[in-house]
Amino acid sequence: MRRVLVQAADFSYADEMQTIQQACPQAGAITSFVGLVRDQVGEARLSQMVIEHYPGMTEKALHAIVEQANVRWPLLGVTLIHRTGVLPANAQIVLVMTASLHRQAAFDACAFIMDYLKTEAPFWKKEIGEFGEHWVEARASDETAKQQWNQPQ
Amino acid sequence: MRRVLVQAADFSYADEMQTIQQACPQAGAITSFVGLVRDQVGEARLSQMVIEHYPGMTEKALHAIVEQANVRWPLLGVTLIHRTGVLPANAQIVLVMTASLHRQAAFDACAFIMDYLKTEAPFWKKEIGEFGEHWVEARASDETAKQQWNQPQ
Amino acid sequence: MKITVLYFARIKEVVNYSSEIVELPAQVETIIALKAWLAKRGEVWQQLFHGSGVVRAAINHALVDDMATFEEDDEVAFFPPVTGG
Amino acid sequence: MKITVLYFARIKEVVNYSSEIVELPAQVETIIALKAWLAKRGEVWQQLFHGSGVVRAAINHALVDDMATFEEDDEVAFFPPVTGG
Repeated sequence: MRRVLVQAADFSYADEMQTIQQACPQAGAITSFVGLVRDQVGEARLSQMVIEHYPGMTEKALHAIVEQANVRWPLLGVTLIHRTGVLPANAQIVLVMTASLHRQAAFDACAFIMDYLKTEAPFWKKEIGEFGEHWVEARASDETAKQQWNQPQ
Repeated sequence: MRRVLVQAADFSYADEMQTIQQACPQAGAITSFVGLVRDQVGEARLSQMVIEHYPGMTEKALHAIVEQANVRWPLLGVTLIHRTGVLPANAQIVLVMTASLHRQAAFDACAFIMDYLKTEAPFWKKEIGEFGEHWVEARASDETAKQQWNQPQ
Repeated sequence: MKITVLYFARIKEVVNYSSEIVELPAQVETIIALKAWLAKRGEVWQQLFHGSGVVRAAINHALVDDMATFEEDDEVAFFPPVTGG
Repeated sequence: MKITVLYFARIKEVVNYSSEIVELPAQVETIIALKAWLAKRGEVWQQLFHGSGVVRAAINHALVDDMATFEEDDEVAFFPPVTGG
């Protein structure tokens, strides 16, 4: 089971968990990640986050990342949902769920998908708040995190 | 926020996600793990899993593991729920949720808690199915996984 | 000295006890001495503590190794390696 | 040759275009040549492509580096390092 969605609407954590559990009755382990809009940037209050993306490329990039994860680990199911548009503070941005027989594959694949998404999927965040508005800068640590998957284990 | 429960009742993934999100408005990342009763053992169908534990010690062990995770990583919240008693195939066994500002701490703390729980918390599983019944054997790989947290990073 | 001994999981089924209060001779005050003392109860106990299976121990809810010592009224538990999660 | 060029995020705001169709001279067929050609449009474009900020490129939805080549009717996109998740 592979479920990849790019959408403005919020996702239901409970529904997605039920979907992946029902699709993967052999799963012994499901790891999930939820990325959220923080309500502060430093000391200043954030009111909104705008997420822009590159329609067409985004979907291809996400499918390619999920495909790589499936090649690397014995996954029974993957769900990947990323929201776009204008989101309020504390809103959910991204959901990754990986189901496997055992926990190690589920944990590693979930972290891998997030590390690649952070550096290869064409999304851009703008933060709006007491500080005015600014585009979020890419973090060098995200590139480093991705590189670590290419080192000999 | 720390929420540690040992209970026979099932847990609601949605409720727990809402609880940790509301308790940690600054969280940018929440990693979760759900352990499930597999419906097969090898080729044979599993009908029930019985989880025995050591009341009193179990709670202490789980709190100690969560405390260690809090010392190692800047966590905003942790939820840890483990069920006991008789569970059917596909039932949820364990839930770990870790909330942090950034994803690396949330991922590492969640995996750490599971690795320590697997080797230090006094739970024992018995599988019942077409194959008869047997106690689950401890896996050497779980001990190895725990040891890796003690190596220099 | 008098202590409480608990047994869990496969070990509980093997010895057919879940808990008991035992009165120990003076020199039995470590886990390893307690194992040796219990092993003398018969074939099943001998197999359990001197066989190939791993038996873990806790004193008052804390995991301990064979050389750990306990005191009057302590709670000692024996169980197989844990398999939760 | 004729290609479509897209701009995203901060870059879209700086150049004030989200997309355009451009007719290129024959020798402009790599990302680096396209950057140099666009940079000649003026100060803002010069700053964008020859300043200190990183500009990433994609051809037909695939991330590419500066030496990548494109063809007639391809879709080329310029954007800052991505920040999703």
